[in-house]
Amino acid sequence: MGQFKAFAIKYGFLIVMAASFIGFGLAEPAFWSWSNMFSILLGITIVGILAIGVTFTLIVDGFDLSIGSTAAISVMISSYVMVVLNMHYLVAIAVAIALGFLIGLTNGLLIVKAKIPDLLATLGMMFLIQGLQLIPSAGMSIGTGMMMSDGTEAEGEFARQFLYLGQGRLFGLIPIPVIAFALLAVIAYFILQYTKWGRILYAIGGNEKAVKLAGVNVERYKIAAYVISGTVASIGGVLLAARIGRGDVTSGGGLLLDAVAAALIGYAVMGLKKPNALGSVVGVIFIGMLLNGLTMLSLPYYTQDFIKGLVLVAALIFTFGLSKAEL
Amino acid sequence: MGQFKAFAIKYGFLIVMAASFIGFGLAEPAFWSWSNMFSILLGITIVGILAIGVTFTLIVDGFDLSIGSTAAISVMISSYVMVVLNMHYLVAIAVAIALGFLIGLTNGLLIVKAKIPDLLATLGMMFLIQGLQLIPSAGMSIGTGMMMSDGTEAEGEFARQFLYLGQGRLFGLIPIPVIAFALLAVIAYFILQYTKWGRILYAIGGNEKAVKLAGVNVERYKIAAYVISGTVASIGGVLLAARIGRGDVTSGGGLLLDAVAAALIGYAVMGLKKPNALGSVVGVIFIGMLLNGLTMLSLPYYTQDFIKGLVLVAALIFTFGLSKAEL
Amino acid sequence: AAGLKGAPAPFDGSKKVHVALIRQMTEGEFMQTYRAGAKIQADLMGIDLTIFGKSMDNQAEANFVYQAINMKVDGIIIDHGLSETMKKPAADAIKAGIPVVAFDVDLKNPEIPQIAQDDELLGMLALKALVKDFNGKANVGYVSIAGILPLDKRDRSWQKIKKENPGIKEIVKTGTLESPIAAKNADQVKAVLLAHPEINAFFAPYDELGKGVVLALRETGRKAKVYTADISTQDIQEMIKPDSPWAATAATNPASIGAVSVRAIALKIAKMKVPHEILIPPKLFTAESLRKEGIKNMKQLRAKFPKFNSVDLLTYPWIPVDKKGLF
Amino acid sequence: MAKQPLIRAVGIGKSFGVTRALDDVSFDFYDSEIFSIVGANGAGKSTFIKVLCGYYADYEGEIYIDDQPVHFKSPRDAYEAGIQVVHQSIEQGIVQNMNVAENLALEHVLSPEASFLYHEKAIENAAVEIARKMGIDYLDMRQNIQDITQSEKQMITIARALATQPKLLILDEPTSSISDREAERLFDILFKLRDEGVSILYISHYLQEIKRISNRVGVIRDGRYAGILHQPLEVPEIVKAMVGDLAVQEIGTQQHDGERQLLLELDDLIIEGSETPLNLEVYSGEIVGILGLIGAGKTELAETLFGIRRPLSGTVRINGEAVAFNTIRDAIDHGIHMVPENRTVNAIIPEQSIKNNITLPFLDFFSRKAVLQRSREKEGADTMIDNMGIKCEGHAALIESLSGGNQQKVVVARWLSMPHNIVILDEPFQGVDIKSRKDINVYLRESTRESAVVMISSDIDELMDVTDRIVVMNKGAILGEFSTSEADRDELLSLITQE
Ligand SMILES: Nc1ncnc2c1ncn2[C@@H]1O[C@H](COP(=O)(O)OP(=O)(O)OP(=O)(O)O)[C@@H](O)[C@H]1O
Ligand SMILES: Nc1ncnc2c1ncn2[C@@H]1O[C@H](COP(=O)(O)OP(=O)(O)OP(=O)(O)O)[C@@H](O)[C@H]1O
Ligand SMILES: [Mg+2]
Ligand SMILES: [Mg+2]
Repeated sequence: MGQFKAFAIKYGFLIVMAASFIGFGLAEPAFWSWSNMFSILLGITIVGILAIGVTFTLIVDGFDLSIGSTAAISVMISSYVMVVLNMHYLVAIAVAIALGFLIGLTNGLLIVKAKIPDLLATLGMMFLIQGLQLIPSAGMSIGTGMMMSDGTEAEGEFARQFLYLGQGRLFGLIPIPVIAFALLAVIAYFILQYTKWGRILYAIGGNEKAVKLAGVNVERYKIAAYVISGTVASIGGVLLAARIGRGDVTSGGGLLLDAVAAALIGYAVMGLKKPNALGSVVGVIFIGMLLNGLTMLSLPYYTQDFIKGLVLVAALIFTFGLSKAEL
Repeated sequence: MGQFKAFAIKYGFLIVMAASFIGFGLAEPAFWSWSNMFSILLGITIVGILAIGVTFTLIVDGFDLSIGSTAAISVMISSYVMVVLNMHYLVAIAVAIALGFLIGLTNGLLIVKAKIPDLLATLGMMFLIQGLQLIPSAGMSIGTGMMMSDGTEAEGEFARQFLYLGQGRLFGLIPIPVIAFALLAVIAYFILQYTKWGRILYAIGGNEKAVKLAGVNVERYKIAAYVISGTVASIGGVLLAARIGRGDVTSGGGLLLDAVAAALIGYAVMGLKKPNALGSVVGVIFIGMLLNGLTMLSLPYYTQDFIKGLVLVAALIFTFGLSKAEL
Repeated sequence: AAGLKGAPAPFDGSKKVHVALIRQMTEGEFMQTYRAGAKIQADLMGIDLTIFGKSMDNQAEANFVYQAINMKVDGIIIDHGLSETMKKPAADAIKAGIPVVAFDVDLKNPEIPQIAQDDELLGMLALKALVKDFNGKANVGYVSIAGILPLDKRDRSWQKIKKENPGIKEIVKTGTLESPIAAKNADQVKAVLLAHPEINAFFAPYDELGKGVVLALRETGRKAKVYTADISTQDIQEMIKPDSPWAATAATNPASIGAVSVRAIALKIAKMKVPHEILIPPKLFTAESLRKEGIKNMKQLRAKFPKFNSVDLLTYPWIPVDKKGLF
Repeated sequence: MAKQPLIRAVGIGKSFGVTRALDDVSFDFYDSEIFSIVGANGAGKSTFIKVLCGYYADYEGEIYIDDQPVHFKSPRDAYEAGIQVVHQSIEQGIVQNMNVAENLALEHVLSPEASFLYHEKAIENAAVEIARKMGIDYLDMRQNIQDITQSEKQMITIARALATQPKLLILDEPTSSISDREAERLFDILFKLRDEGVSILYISHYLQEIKRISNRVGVIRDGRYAGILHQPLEVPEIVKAMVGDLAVQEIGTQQHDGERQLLLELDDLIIEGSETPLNLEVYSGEIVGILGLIGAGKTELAETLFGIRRPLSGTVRINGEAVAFNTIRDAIDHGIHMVPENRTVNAIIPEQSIKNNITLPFLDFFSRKAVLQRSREKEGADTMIDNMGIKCEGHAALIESLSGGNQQKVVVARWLSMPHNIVILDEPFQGVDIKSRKDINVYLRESTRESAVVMISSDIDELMDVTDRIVVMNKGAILGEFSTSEADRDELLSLITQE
């Protein structure tokens, strides 16, 4: 009995996921095609990358509300460097990622040095960069041939190689962003699971003071968590820019909540009830699969959010509600 | 020295606020007009009401991510009842508020009984009702004379009295929603500051276990906090519906983050570093004033988010960074 | 101020004229170009133009009107919005003696000139091209969102076309405004394509949605023709690619609408006669015609189609027009 | 006629997953008596109390009050039945965001009968009244609770429980973080309450206390009832009932076979908040005790040696080399290890395994190029579990699932697991049972050859048990040094309490 429960908590989510996978495929065989698998993965890439980043901050018992806008400003700045400043695409990428690094560093310093609560600090940062991203282009989206405020048109354009990062495919099948996502996921999983850094990050989340008294430079680790979150978010932003081929001012919008949702669902994936890289990745794939499958079944688009929420809540009740009795 | 610092922490925010108030007025005398004061207040009403609700959940060390979508579904359902079902506006209000109550209750039960972490439970709920609100009208906005899916036109309309709630003014000057906001703020402040309930809620936030061991039915209070949050959010939604006169599907959008921002800024207002009703209200007024003033000074709209973030971060560093040294 | 030669008061230099442009949406290329047009026209006429906008926040838009009244501006342009929400603030502005013109929102007030792009016609032009290309028989994927006023108007044309052409079938309807719009819509369309291989045409009456469809087609390698509304340099570049699925788009020149809006308010301020209804006619562009004319960007497009480019409505000898040829 | 029990607990059982924490335990409680429960760490004492006070609604067995069966579903039920508890962990009794007055008068603030409106003045008055009984009315009622000391917090939780005039008052290790003087005051009050008819259930690992104040002593062993002892009570008898015959293993004294090396030397060290220079020498192979009341500045000294604080002046020498630590890591690198006081706050990583808790400071040692070598970690952890006799299901068990004493052993094991010069143990025996204490002492003695131990405590007996030398601290100054074998208990006592 207790064993069954333990099994259900540990694998319940994965079983539901497998069941939906089979269900969708039976209802609509095209669901199972390779190309659909990759299109699901491509669809979740950006959110997935952000979810990986936010996992690090969740692990140290923090939170990063600024990831969505960090990705957005990274979209804008890389577009700006290429289109308006007419510079090399590698410069664009470097500038965007450096900016993400800096944002993460600032978050970390605000939280660790100025002792501002994480939610507060990253919320402030979120507004700050949400505003900042609009300034270079005076609030306009940046596209090839964009009209600048002086009425002339911008001369630069999105480099082919840059666009390849978002739109290219390996062997004509595997989208490049998916490869980047997979790489990041593996690295994150490895760090968190197999290195002392991961161990220490989790320990900090458990009892920061005890870790400090064990001789660890806790501040540095916490800052590192935010730096990782910011940097990873900006990588997501670069890929997003490459994917849509445009510095779209609205790009950040839904990313934050979706990424957080994925990371939080991750708590339930293996019944660990704590942030973990595998969970975050599986969580984001689950959402992507669900939306893809439901769209295929022609469920009206306006019922999808509802079903997404329903499945989410059900999974949660299952995982947390079941294990409750054990406390 | 220490005394000066304590003073700065306690009143620093208010001083900055007063300074901006004076500054804006000097730069643009129209800023100081009564009608502008009320237009600032009117602008922040809905967000302010939501911020009051979320303050209750923050106090019990919880979080309610679903307030924005609760307000949104309340907009939709009250419009639906009036326009599509052609029922009395009081019924519409009652249904909307009852729904908000129910959502809050469900959140509370998920968190307290199923032991789902607050962020997780309310995020799920957020998606759920974000989807749910679209279903009655098949994803369409609900307006007087709207075309229904069977090709006929809806017969009901927004009652004049209902619209008065959002658009009317007392003595031709004080907007009705502002009065509602003020009322709710006073009630919340009173409850939190002067009643036993307030103490208990704060105590739960401080040490749930201790309060439980002191014989308090902690579960009931925590559920109550979410019920208050949901109900208050739905009141906000009703006023929003009355204000825009239409069941607009996009209405919930920015409410969540703005309300949370206000409540978090509230931590700093009196240097309390904890959620409090007065702080939330002042926080929301501060944001409103800032945006109003900046617009008057013709700062481009796209720089406003940036400045908002900058001031927020500065205020935070001031409050938290200063007091750090004292620990 | 120097004043304009031969201009009526106050444009004769007797007073610096201050106009508020109050917007519902601030993002997307259409909105940006509209803004650029309005700004240039205002500059040319020595008008001080303050732009108010908070993306898709209807009640904020209403608040901005009151703020503009408090600032005692000389005229107000209301750009999009919900008529239910905006008609009272607009009426209040008129009551306060401030003239108002409206673009794409019906403020139901005889004193407010209504500028509109003919959305029904816009949809109709694109659809007529679709019907012609497919000889009245096509399986159409419809990508749109209900509840957005211009899209609802374009939807009327779609309903009409379906009724008139039994060979035109709506296979499925999707669409989302979640950002990043193009990427999110691409995800949906890819799922739809797998489930409904019979689709051979898409109607996406908003170019941001259309970009999502084109992205999906490119990423899946599927063939179908896409019909949209609106045009921009990026759209053009997408359309003129060899094998581009993007067949045709119907558009007006947003810059010239912006300019017309400013001219209209200026005439109202000068107490001159302005017709109550000002309709901006759209024009259809097919990929074929663009390629044939060798058009690569908006600049060339404007040069090639002067009728499309400059709408010579509300022009007077004393009103300077853009020399750089933006409208 | 025999006296009727006030409360009877019959056949109480409770499991946590596979752990059977309590099994068929029955005790009767009479009015006007102090009944103590003793048992080794993890015996189930706290669990028994939590059943009795309604914290665990889900248990086996029956509870009768005045012969009426009751089943408590929440602390509220027990509270209303007249059962009051001071729990083992102070953190469970203190509400962080309330001030001193509110914490003292918590019941007044929270009870359903409390007036709907919150009267700050009335609460403060009530709080002063409550504080007066315990003699802590010198506290500033409006002070932030975070700003008072651990012992004052403990006094507050006790005062609060006393104030409600319960039928049954339960105290779970109330003296583990208060001074002797405060303990005396507590006992006086307990005696007074007992004479007024209250039934008192008392739990402590200080067997001297038990012997002094109890009317009867109940024993729990491995979750089972193991008898009741009556007066006259003797400590050896209690120990025997608790843990069986303690292996007559001599802890032994200092090994003099090697050459004594001067490991640590304090030379006119002045610590923040004090003006008195401190001088101290610690040699290899010895266990030095630092004795002093709470507030004597012992923890400050330890924290200075461990690189948490910086001294104002003076020199610290390790192996003859002057050192100045900027970080804790510096101290560790110089072979200084420290077991901090208050393990829950300062040492334990909940939700992590025993293994992870032990290896935490030495992950560099257990990894190669940052990649953890788990098998080596496991080996290391297993060795320490063995050496220290930690009662657990293996190194993978979560530390939270251990009893308090065993958690403490894990924390001690953490710092003994690696070679060091000096290990400082700050109040290492809070809540540790006599057997575990002995286990730890034996292990300390065995492992102290090249290295040395500095043990900080406010309990004379603890230090007398194991140390070679006792250094007395009072108000930040070192008042004297005694060889343990020659030390006189009364002299020590008078030194530490001297004003
Ligand atoms: N929440 C829990 N989950 C799992 N096991 C628990 C839990 N609480 C207690 N236990 C186990 O129950 C047993 C009894 O623990 P309890 O805390 O009652 O011991 P105790 O006698 O109070 O010990 P100590 O003197 O160390 O405080 C121990 O084996 C402990 O590991
Ligand atoms: N010499 C002193 N005079 C007055 N207050 C002191 C002195 N030393 C320490 N204190 C204060 O007493 C409190 C307890 O100090 P600390 O924890 O160092 O005492 P301790 O001797 O280690 O006692 P214990 O560890 O037994 O609690 C702290 O608030 C500390 O600032
Ligand atoms: Mg115990
Ligand atoms: Mg101490």
